[in-house]
Parts: sequence; C-alpha cells; structure tokens
Amino acid sequence: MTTPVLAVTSASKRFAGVRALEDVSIELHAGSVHALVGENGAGKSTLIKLITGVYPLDGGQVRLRGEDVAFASPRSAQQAGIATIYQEVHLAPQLSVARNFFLGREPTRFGALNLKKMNAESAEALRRYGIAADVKRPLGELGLGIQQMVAIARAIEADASVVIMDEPTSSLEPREVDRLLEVVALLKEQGVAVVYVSHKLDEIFRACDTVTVLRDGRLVSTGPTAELTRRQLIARMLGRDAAELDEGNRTRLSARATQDDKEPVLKAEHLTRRLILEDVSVVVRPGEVVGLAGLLGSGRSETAKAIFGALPLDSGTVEVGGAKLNRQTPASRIRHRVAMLPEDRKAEGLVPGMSIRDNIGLAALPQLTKAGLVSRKRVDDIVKTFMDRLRIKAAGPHQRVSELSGGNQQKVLLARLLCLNPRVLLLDEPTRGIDVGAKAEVQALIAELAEKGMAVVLISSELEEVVEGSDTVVVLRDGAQLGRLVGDDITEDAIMDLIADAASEQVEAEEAVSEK
Amino acid sequence: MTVLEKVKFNDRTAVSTWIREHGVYLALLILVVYNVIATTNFVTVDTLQLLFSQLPPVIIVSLGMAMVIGTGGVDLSVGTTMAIASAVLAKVVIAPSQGGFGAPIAVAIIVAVLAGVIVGVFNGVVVAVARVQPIVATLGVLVAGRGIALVITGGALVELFVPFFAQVRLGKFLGIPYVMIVAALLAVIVSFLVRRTAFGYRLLAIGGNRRASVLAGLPVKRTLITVYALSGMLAAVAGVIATARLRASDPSYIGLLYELSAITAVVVGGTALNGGRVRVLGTVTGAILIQLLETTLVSHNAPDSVARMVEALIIIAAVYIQRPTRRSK
Amino acid sequence: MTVLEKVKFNDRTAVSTWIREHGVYLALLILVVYNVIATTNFVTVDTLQLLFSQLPPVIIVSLGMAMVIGTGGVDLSVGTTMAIASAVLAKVVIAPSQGGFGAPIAVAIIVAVLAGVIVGVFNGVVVAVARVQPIVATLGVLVAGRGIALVITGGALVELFVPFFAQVRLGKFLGIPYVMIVAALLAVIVSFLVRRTAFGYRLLAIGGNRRASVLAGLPVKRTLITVYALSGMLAAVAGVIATARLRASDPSYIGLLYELSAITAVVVGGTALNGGRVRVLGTVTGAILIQLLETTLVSHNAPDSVARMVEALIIIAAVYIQRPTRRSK
Amino acid sequence: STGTTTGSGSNGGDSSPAPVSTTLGAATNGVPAAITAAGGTELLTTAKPAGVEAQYGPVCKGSDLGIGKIDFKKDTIGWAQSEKEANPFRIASTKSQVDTAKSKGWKLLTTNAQSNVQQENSDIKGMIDKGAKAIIFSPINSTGLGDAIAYAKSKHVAMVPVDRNITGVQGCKDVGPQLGSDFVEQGRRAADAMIKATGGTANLAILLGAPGVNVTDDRTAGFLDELKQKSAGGIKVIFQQTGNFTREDGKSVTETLLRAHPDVNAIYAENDEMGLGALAALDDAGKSGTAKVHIVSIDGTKGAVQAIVDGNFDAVIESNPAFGPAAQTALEAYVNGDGAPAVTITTDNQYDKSNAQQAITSGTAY
Ligand SMILES: Nc1ncnc2c1ncn2[C@@H]1O[C@H](COP(=O)(O)OP(=O)(O)OP(=O)(O)O)[C@@H](O)[C@H]1O
Ligand SMILES: Nc1ncnc2c1ncn2[C@@H]1O[C@H](COP(=O)(O)OP(=O)(O)OP(=O)(O)O)[C@@H](O)[C@H]1O
Ligand SMILES: [Mg+2]
Ligand SMILES: [Mg+2]
Repeated sequence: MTTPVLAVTSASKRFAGVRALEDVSIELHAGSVHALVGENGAGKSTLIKLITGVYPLDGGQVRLRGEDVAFASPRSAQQAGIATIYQEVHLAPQLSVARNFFLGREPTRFGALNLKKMNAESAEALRRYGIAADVKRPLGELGLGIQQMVAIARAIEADASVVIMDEPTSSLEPREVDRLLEVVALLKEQGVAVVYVSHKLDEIFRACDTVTVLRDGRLVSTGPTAELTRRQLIARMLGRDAAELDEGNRTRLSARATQDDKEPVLKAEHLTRRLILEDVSVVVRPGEVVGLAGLLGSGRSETAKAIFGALPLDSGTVEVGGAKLNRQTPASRIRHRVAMLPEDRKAEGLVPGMSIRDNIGLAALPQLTKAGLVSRKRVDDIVKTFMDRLRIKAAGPHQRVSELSGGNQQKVLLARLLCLNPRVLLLDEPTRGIDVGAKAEVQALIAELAEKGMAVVLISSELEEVVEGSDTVVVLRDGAQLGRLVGDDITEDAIMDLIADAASEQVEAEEAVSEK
Repeated sequence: MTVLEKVKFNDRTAVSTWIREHGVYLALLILVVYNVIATTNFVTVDTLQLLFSQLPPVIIVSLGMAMVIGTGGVDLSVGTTMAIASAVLAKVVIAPSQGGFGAPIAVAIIVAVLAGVIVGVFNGVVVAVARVQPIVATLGVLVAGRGIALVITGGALVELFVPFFAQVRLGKFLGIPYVMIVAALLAVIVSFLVRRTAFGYRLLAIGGNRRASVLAGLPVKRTLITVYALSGMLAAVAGVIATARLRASDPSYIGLLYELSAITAVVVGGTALNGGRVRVLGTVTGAILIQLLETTLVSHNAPDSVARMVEALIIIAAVYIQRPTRRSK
Repeated sequence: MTVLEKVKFNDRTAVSTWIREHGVYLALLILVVYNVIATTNFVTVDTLQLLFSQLPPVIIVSLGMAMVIGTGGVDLSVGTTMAIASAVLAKVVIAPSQGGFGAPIAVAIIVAVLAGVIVGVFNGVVVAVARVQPIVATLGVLVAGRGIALVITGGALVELFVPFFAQVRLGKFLGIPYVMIVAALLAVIVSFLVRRTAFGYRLLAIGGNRRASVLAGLPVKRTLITVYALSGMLAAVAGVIATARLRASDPSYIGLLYELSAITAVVVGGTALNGGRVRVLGTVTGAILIQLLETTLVSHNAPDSVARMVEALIIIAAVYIQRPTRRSK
Repeated sequence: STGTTTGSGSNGGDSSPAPVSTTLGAATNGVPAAITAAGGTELLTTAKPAGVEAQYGPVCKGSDLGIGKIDFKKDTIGWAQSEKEANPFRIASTKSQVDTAKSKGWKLLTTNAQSNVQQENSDIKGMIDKGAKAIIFSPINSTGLGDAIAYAKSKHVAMVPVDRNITGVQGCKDVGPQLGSDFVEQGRRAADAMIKATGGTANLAILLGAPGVNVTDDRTAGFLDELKQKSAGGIKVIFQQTGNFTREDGKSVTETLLRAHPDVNAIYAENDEMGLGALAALDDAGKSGTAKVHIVSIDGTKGAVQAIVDGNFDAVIESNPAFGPAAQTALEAYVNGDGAPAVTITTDNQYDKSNAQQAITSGTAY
C-alpha cells in the first residue's frame, strides 16, 4: 500500500480525571474514505480534535505525508490542508451565510474583501448542495439542517487533501444525505483522504472503504468495510457477541390497538404564525405517536414549539386534556404536563455549567420543592431513578453535563422530561447524534411510553424513524399542512409523494403567475 | 464499561487546580502574611475592628451583585441605589421643620430599603420584560439615580443626628461590630438562597442558559425581577449602613464607584461574568481582599497612583489565576 | 429545488423592522425636529459648529469601542487612555526646563498615539492570550491608568502653549472644523475595515463565536490584539484632540467617563453588546444623538437631575426599540 | 483614582476689589468685630501675586473687546457652576449668584458642569447660543475652558470668572475681570493656625484633596512651605493621603490612619468635609477633641465652625463663595461703566475659638 497521507500513532488523551483516548492509531489514505464508529463517548471527536490541533496530544504522534506534525492550533492544521467539519455546527450565527462559508479563507482584492465574489461563489457552491438560501441572511436564522449543510460545503470547498467530517448528517434529510454521499464519492475520486464519522450505519456501508471501531477510548478494530456485516459492526461497537444481538426494533413497533375510541389528550388546531406556520393542526390521543414529516425548514420544529407555547401565535388553539390553554408560554404547558425535547440540544436544552443532576431536576423543580427549599433527597432519588432507567453513562450525578458525550446529553434531557411524568411528550429529533445502542434504547423507550398511555409527537430527520415509530403522520411543507397519513398508509413513498405533489403544484402556480 | 474513569491526580495537577479554584483565598493569605511582617501595629484587635467597620457595605452590595452576575447580568446601579436609599432615609427621618417627615428611624430604614427594592424591580422589569441588556438597563439608573437622590434631599449633604446610628457604628456583640454580624448573616442567607432554594436553582439555570430555562418552564421573568430586587434591597441596606457611618446622607458621594468595587469583589472571588455560577464565600473573601489591600496601601502611605496600579495588578492577576482552563468550552 | 423561500413582508412588519433597525436615526430626527420648533436660535450655523467642535472626541472613541464590542468584548479603559495620551503629549512637547523633552508637536502627537497603542496592546494581550474577561482586563487599566497619567505629568494640570493647537481647535475646511473631518474620515476607515477587509471579517466572526473562529483557523489572538490596539489608538487620538481643545493636559479629567459615553453611543446606535456585529453609522449617529440631547437640555435650562433622567430614558428606549426579535436565538 | 470627582475645592469671596470700591457680598456687611480681630476681613491686597497687574493690566473694559453695553432689564446673562451643588460651598456659591440677580431683576440662566471640563465648555457655549450676553462662571480648574472662552470672545460676550483664577489667558484680552483667591495663601494660613494650635510640635497627617487638582496642589504647597519657613521642625508630617474632598473618604482614611499611626495628634484637612469625616472617625475611636487631636481645615462651612465651638476643631480658614454681589457689580462696571479691576484677590475670614460662636449666630459661616 501507499504511504498514508495522514497517520496517527498511539494517540492518547486524558481530561481532568477522564481517559478519553488511549493508544489509538489510524492511517488515512488518499482516495479512500475512512469511517470512525463507536458508541457515544468512545472518543471519535477527541481523536479528530487531536489531529487538528484543538487539543495537544498527551502521547503519540501525528504524521502528515510521513513527517511529524504537531499542530498548535486548528489554523495550522487548516493551512496544512486538513479541512474539518466539527460535530456541533461551529459557525458564527450573526454573520451572513456567505461570510460563514468563507470563514478562515476569505477572498480579498487589494486588501479589501471581495464581497461580490463571496456572495456569488457561496451561493453557487450551496446550490450545488441543493441549498438556495439567501446567502446574505444571517446564518442563525436558518434551520439547523441548513446550517449543517453550510458547514459541510464550507469545509469541502476548501481544497484540502484531508477532509474530516464529524457526524455531518445528524440534522440532514435523506435527500441531503444522498447528496453529501455523492460529494464524498467525488472527493474520493479526486484523491482526497476522507474521515467520516456517523452513527447512521447505512451511510458507513454505502460510502466508506475502511472502518475503525473505537470503544471506551481504545481501538477495537480497523479493516475494510466490505468484510464486516452490520451485525458484526454493532457487536464490535458495543463490545458484545454478534450472536447475542437482537437488532430488534427495526420493524414497526407492535401494531398497537387503534386509539380512535379515546378522547384526544392534545388538540392543537389551526396553528398560525405569520411567515412561519399556516393552519397546522395536530391531534394526539393517549398512547398514540404522531409523527411530523417534512423537509428541512418545513416547519416541524416550529409546530412543536407552537404547541409547547414557545412560539407566539397569531391564531389557533391548544387544548390539553380538554382544557384550553390560553397562555402561550412553556411554563403553562409544563403545568399541564406537556413536555418538549428541543431540537437544538446545546442552545435550547442543556445548562452546560450545571451538573447532570441539576439538569435533570430543572423542569420538575416545583414538584421537588417544599416551602421554597429544594429537597435534596427527592432530587437525588429521582435523578438516580432516571439515570438508571435511561442508562446514562457518567462518572456520577455531579459530573458537569457539558463533559458528557452527545448521546448521554440527550438522555439527560429525556430524563428531565420524564420526571415531569408528562401526558404529552413533544420530541424534536430525539435520536440526533446518538449511537446505535442508545438510539435503539430511545426508540424502545418512546414505544414503551406510548404503550403506557402517553401521547407523543415525534419529529425526526430520519424518515425511517418517523415511518416506523408513528401511528399517524402529519406532513408539512413551508409551514403548511399537506396531509395526514394513518396506520398502514404510512410509508416513506407516500410521504415523499405528498411533498413532491405540493412542490410541482407550486411550480405550476408560479409558472402561471409568471406567464401573466 | 465507561470511559469515565477517575484517574488519580498527580500532585502538580492537584495543586494547580486548587489554586485555580481558590486563588482568592491564597491571595488573601499572602496579603495577611505580608501585613503581619511589614505593617507596624498590624496584629492588633484594632486592625480587625477597622476592617469589620469598613467592610460591611462593600460585602453587602457584592452579595447582590454576585446574584445578578450569576444570572449572566450585571447591576451598575448599586452605588446609585445606595445614594437613593440614603436620601430617602434622610427625608423620612428628619424633622418636618427641615423638610422631612420626622418618622421614627425604624420606619425610615424600612422605607429606605423599600426604595432600594423599587429601584431593583425597575431594573428587573427592564431586563426581564423589556429584554434590554442588563448593562444598559442598569446604566440608565446609574446615570439618572444620583439626580433623583439629590432631588430628594434637596441638593446637599444632610447631617443626621440619630442615636440609633451610634449603635450601628459602634455596637458590638462579643467584640464583633453589629454591622459585620449583619453582613455575615446576609452572606449566609444569600449562600443558602443560592444553594438550597428553588429560587437559587433557577437563578443559576437562567445564568447558564436563559433560553433553555424558558423552555424548561421556569418563571424566568419573575426570577430575574426578584434577583434585581434583591440586589436593590441589599444595596439599600448598604446605603443605610454607609449613612450611619457618616452620620449624614451625602447623595453625591455615598456609594460612589461601589458598582466597580462590587464587580471586582465578585470577579476576584471567582465568579465568572458569564453567569451560571455564584460563589458567595469567594465574593466575601474578594471584598475583604480588596478592602485589606486598600488599607494596607493607605497604611504604608503609598501615593495614590501607585496604590491604583497595585490594585489593578492584583485584580487582573486574581482573575487570570482563576480563568477557566483551556479544555472547558 | 429550494428549501427556503422568500416570503413577501407585509407592510406592518416592514415598518416595525425598519424602526427596529434604524431606531437611532429616527430618534435623532425627532430630536432635531423638536429643537427646530422649540429651541430659539437652533437653526443657525453656530449650532452645527458647536456640535462639530464638541463631537469628534466622543465619535472617535466610540469607533474603537464599537469594534471591541463587535468582538464581544468591551473596553473600559478608553477614557483613561485618553488621559495617558494627553499626559504623554504634554511630557514630550513641553520644554526641558519644565521637565519635558521639548520635542516638536508632530513628534509628540506620534508618541502620544503610540502610547495609546501600547495600552491597547496590553489590553489585547490580557484578553486574547491570558484570556481574562475584557471587562476585567480593561477595568484594570481604568483603575490604574489615571495614576500613570498623573505620574507622567507630575501630578497636576500642565498648560500647553502650542500654536498648532489653535489650528486643531479653530481650523476649518469649507466651514467644517478639521477635527470633524478627521472624525468623519476615521469613521469611514473603520467602516471600511469592518465591512470590507479580512480583518473586519475575522473581528465579526470572533464576536459571533470565538470557539468557532478558533476551529475555523482564524488568527483569533492576533485579531483581538489588533482590535484593542486600534481602540487604544483611537482613544489616544481623541485624547490629543481633547488636549488641544483644553489647551492643557489635565490627566484627572481628560476622558473622564468617556467609556460610558462611548458604550452608550455604540449601544444606542444599535450594536448589541454580545458581539458579532458593528454598526459604524449607527454608532456615529448615537454619539451625535447623545451630544445633541445634552445640548438641548442645556439650552432649555433643564435641571441636571431632570437632564440625567431624560438621558437615561432615551438610552433605555433606544436599546429597547432595537432589541433583537424573539425569533433569532 | 477614577470616576466622578472633587467635592468642594473652593475659594472665597467676600471682598472688595482693590482699586475700585464696589458693593460687597452679603456676608461682609456687618462682620462682627471679633472676626475682624482674628484676621478676618482685612483686605489682603498684599497677597496679590507679584506681577498680576503687570500681566493683566489694571482695569478691564468691555469695549476693548468689542463688547457692547448690556441692557440688564432685557438681556439674559449666564451662570456656569462647575461642580454639583451638593456641598455648602457650591450651594452658597450658586445661591449668591441667583439671589443677587433676582434682587437686581436680572434674567439669569444657570448650568452645572458636574465636575466635567468638557461639560462646562459646552454649558457656556450653549448659554451663549441661547443668547446670553455675559457669562459669570466658576471654572473647574484654572485652565481648560479655552474653547468656551474663545467662543465667547468671537461672539463678544462678557466673561467673568469667579472663585478660581483663570491662568493661561491674557487678562482683559480673553476674559473680563476675574475674582478669585489665593489657595497657596490659604494653605499658609492653615499652617500658621496649626503651628499656633499645636505649639509647634505634633505628629501631623494631611488629608489631601482630589488628586491632580490645582486647589489640592496649592493648599498643600502653601501649607508645607509655611511650615518650613516658620521652621516648625517639631511638626512631623507622618502621613499624606487623599480624601477626595469628601466626608466619606475623609472618614475612612482617618480610620486607617488611626490604626497605622495611633500617635497622630494633628490633622490638616484641605477642606471642611474631609475634616468633618476625620472628626467622625476620631469620635468613633473616642479621640475627638482638640486636646487629643488638633484639626485645622479650609472652607468655613457652618458644620466646621460649629466643630470649633464644640471644641473639636482648632481653626478653620474661610473660603467664602458668595461672589454674587461683587461679580455682578464688576460685570456692570466692565460692560456699562468705566471698567473693573482686572484681578480681585479676595480676602478670607479665619475662625477659631474666639470668634466661631459669633460667626454662627451672625450667619457669617455659610
Ligand atoms: N473537554 C472535555 N472535558 C472533559 N471530558 C471530555 C471533554 N471532551 C470529551 N470528554 C470526554 O471524553 C470522552 C470521549 O468524548 P468524544 O466527544 O470524543 O466522544 P465521541 O466518540 O465523539 O462521542 P459522540 O458520538 O457522542 O460524539 C467522553 O467520555 C467525554 O465525556
Ligand atoms: N429566526 C428566523 N427568522 C426567519 N425565519 C426563520 C427563523 N427561524 C426559522 N425560520 C424559518 O421557519 C421555517 C421553519 O423552520 P423549522 O426549524 O421549524 O423547520 P424544520 O422542519 O424543523 O426544519 P429543520 O430540520 O431545519 O429544523 C424555515 O423556513 C426557517 O428558515
Ligand atoms: Mg463526537
Ligand atoms: Mg427541526
């Protein structure tokens, strides 16, 4: 084989009291896509950050084309031709899309920025990824998925010899995922060495040549993807025998008894918010899972927020258990035992400086308080219960939540909701960025909760998850409701058809207008 | 099967972590040792008495400031609030013949503290409901407040001959001045509030992530208004004590630049300005450190310019030592 | 196949958005109209002349402050930097017999501006390399700086008889004072820097998300140090102009409270304190607004307390109007 | 240190200008004999700094600067105060101007620059823009108003500085008649009073005014120089710290002083407020009374003079701020009459045990 473009040997990293990576070696070759898989907290992101100079190595070496390099900062790594998409969207929300696109390599002419070129080139590049966003708009105003596409496009367009992608698809739709994988193939053709991290195993098998499995900060195996089955890969990630695994839950969860006879516990009707939502209605009965489907920016998250009182409404009503809720605030929903898992874990969910314990107890505070005093014992009890039940992996309840891996952070947020003992659960991307094991657990948990009579609204960018997990699906586009699918009518094709029809109708309408 | 394995600290890490966490205590220790060696007459009861009589207003104001900073805000109005409380106190207590209401001192103190609460509620509403950035909202009061105080007293320093004030200044219990006991009690209460009550829990959550707190159904507005009201109240208490110390209400100078002292005490005490954390003991220690530093410099008859430079250096050094590690984001 | 679709704004939104974005211009317009109607002798060339002669230092300091705030920081040291520059200027220009260096005024100005740059670099290093929070880092200089300035001039005000200063004070081109032209030029340059250069681009990115900027490979430290150095430099220029206006270096008063005026101008001009955005024209308009407000209140002989309250209200109102919408997170 | 600043830096003024006899300030009328006897109202023409007349010329006439006559019944004039009217000195200073104008039936605009030089510049220019024909002003510092002065000159507006002298301008060429006093002399007289009170031996502490202000520098220089000249070597200056002209700082600095130097037995406070702050600290420590610690301060406010009566202060050097009558009379003479003396150095009263009670009952102490 050729000499690797980039080689890491015996990399180790400790954080105060935590061993994140121990003696891990990988080799990246030109024109090859190298997958990095493992459970949440296995050390994937840490390995990447060691390569790109975000953290100094505690031990081991990084070699670029045979030469020892120790990047002092991401800047030096970037200058050496390593482009990276970090796990969370790391861009500046106030800046325009174009500026974010060119972050770190802005074109100048006579010392001045070439804004025209920036706008034109970024718009052009984004169009190639199927995004027609107004590049002069602040990035922060766009949905998370689109932000992620901008981050991807930015890194790929940088002409690098190594491209590292840490969970690039966690907020993407199947359609965008397809497009991304096409781009990965193109990079490969151009002789770029690609590192690809994902919890979505389909993508690994479709796009990657080599797969490295990490577990607990150690290297488990490295080898050609083709030599592994899906089941074997999962077994290696989890550290169990392939035989013990029942991959379960991949099919539709038990055909539950129809719930039509029960009174709806949530009736959100005619939700309308200028420019964002138009007459969307969501009705959920106890034990029912209603999925919201749609493309990026179709208004799913906004619908959930509207139901939860976190988005002011121009018109529309929200009824819970027959009581009409007039105050459009999250607090009023929580009092009526409606809970929401927000889409953007970091910005809207976690309080990063607080411990796991305090994050879990946050929403249920009124129940845990007597005469203004927080009952330590009750908090400890409830936290222990849910940490066990959701199998949250941490040093203990007092660990800072920001030190957890993504999947465990997600579980902390779920625990926060569950200790409210909610009647209605709004889940916006509950499995975003969590590993196969955890994902299966979360999916099973959702099913279990529904079985116990909870009403669930489920949003997921993985269409499969919506299709398999929902009893009813509401399809959205541009903030408007396209239709409702029930029971066996719910298929990926049916959903895509609905969306496609609406799109072509719109094109016709637009053509009609332009003809006039 | 977790990665999170406790690794034995090696000694160097342990020491540097301890210093990082407890820099302010170390600094105080060094300063005390220096004084014991270099300052004549330092190791006397008098020194403590002096500190104890000068410290309470700064400590009390810093406690409120620490809570506000814990929410990710800042309260620039505390010094002015002290002046307003002092002016209200004077107005209520002086005889009608001199343009006051001639009320008993207890009533006057209550009204003065209420005035502080009102100022705080105003700040809180502007911050929480109108969503104006705290630094701007409270800057407004900083700019306008002394004018209000001057209007209340009719412009000038008003001397107050209130027997109770002598108690405030000189009264002692087991050799500790009453005012110091009050300050210590307030510190305990604030510490308790922050650490043990639902209110404190919410305060820290809001400081840590306001948006997440809204979505977790916390009464964010109410909590913020309460925090600013408490800060106003504590500032008013400090204003009353400062007035008693001076035996006069001097709206132009009472509390002048206290906002800077309080912010400094909080920051030197290890509370970061971005919210989500309140270190009460650190704040109190920070206040003591600054006051002792001032006293030391004055005792050694240092020229004002040198004193200011030493102070600035100590502040920056203390914050530098306690800065967050590179690792944590 | 577009995901995002442009939606036509309806008129109501358009108007309220415009006001939100341009509140400061509207406020200025209202104030001018009010003056035209209510103030005698307002519509005269003199009024403009007066404004033009008073504005430049505030504008120039605010420009630097706007950049610093754009990075998500704040520079509390600008007023003191003005005083230091003024003191250095005096020291360099006065005759050796009076304890100076007797250098030509051009040299003195260059040295004074360099002094400002040095202060700024110090701030920048403390912020960028030592990672001390900007408010604390620059607070240090605020506390210590005037002492330094007083040491340089030897304590008191130093009178300067420099013919060039008359030019600075009185020189005009097409009826516009030189200093105003300088301020306007600097505003144009800063605006260009921020909007059109890679430096400005980085500045905004750092303010928007410092961590992201590090990960994107931006030279974060260098950029931050440059920003603070520019702020120091602009403050020094303002200090030189203020000195020329006073015909004296007065380290105790030159630049006093300019940090507050500058922050106010920036904030009133619509630049949020959390960084990621710099509005140069807004800042200049904010400075004009505040100065005109002051002038208006003086003309109407408003008592000081009322004047301060009006000012505070206007500041809060301007920030309130321009507060971010709930939508953007 | 930083932030807003000085309290009463001050200077005084019931005076009659040297060559021309004008109506005197209210306080001068009927000064009790005991006060005169203690060194009070005698005109200190000799104290006028050497060369004043040579520099400024003897008499200023408005017409020399092209200033036209003012119709005081119709035209407005302006009064620019430099510091907050928050201490007796500033209150009396403004009150005197306002009262005098009222009694004369003049229209008076007033401003207050809040200790900010830039503010005072704009205050003055603002009043000129409003149509003021003359400005009486109390400068914050002895320079710094060049801007406003140049503007006034270009508009032919009469300028009458009171309280602190304006230096760096050419008398009668840039401004009109100046009424001010000699801070160095005040420091000297304080030293004399201190020597007398202590009998020439003491451990002395000085409470300095706000740093960087010429009032502070002058009162310190005069005091120290006089000690040297009177070879009062027995008075050891053991401590000098700023009290920023405020009572609060005067108190806390004194508290520290008492701990660091328990042997201190004399305090010179550069204004009354700091002196009263020192007294409060001494009182708390059980050390009040001139038998334990001598105090001499400058200003002549009621509180300080009362402290003499109470046996806590030894002496107070006065700075009478009532410039109203003298300044407005000088202004009239300057613009409508034969001119006013270029510089009038005022004389200050001095209070001690012998005349303090009288000063209070007669209202001489303000
Ligand atoms: N800054 C830090 N401080 C302390 N511990 C950390 C820090 N960053 C990561 N860790 C710990 O290091 C381990 C590896 O984390 P890493 O982010 O590399 O996991 P990952 O494999 O990328 O997981 P995921 O799939 O959830 O992104 C985890 O246990 C995590 O808690
Ligand atoms: N602050 C904002 N300003 C303007 N438009 C916004 C803002 N926030 C969201 N939108 C728009 O509202 C629409 C709905 O967004 P939403 O986040 O609800 O979509 P989604 O279906 O959940 O998609 P995603 O997967 O991107 O989260 C999108 O067009 C989005 O661009
Ligand atoms: Mg990761
Ligand atoms: Mg969404």
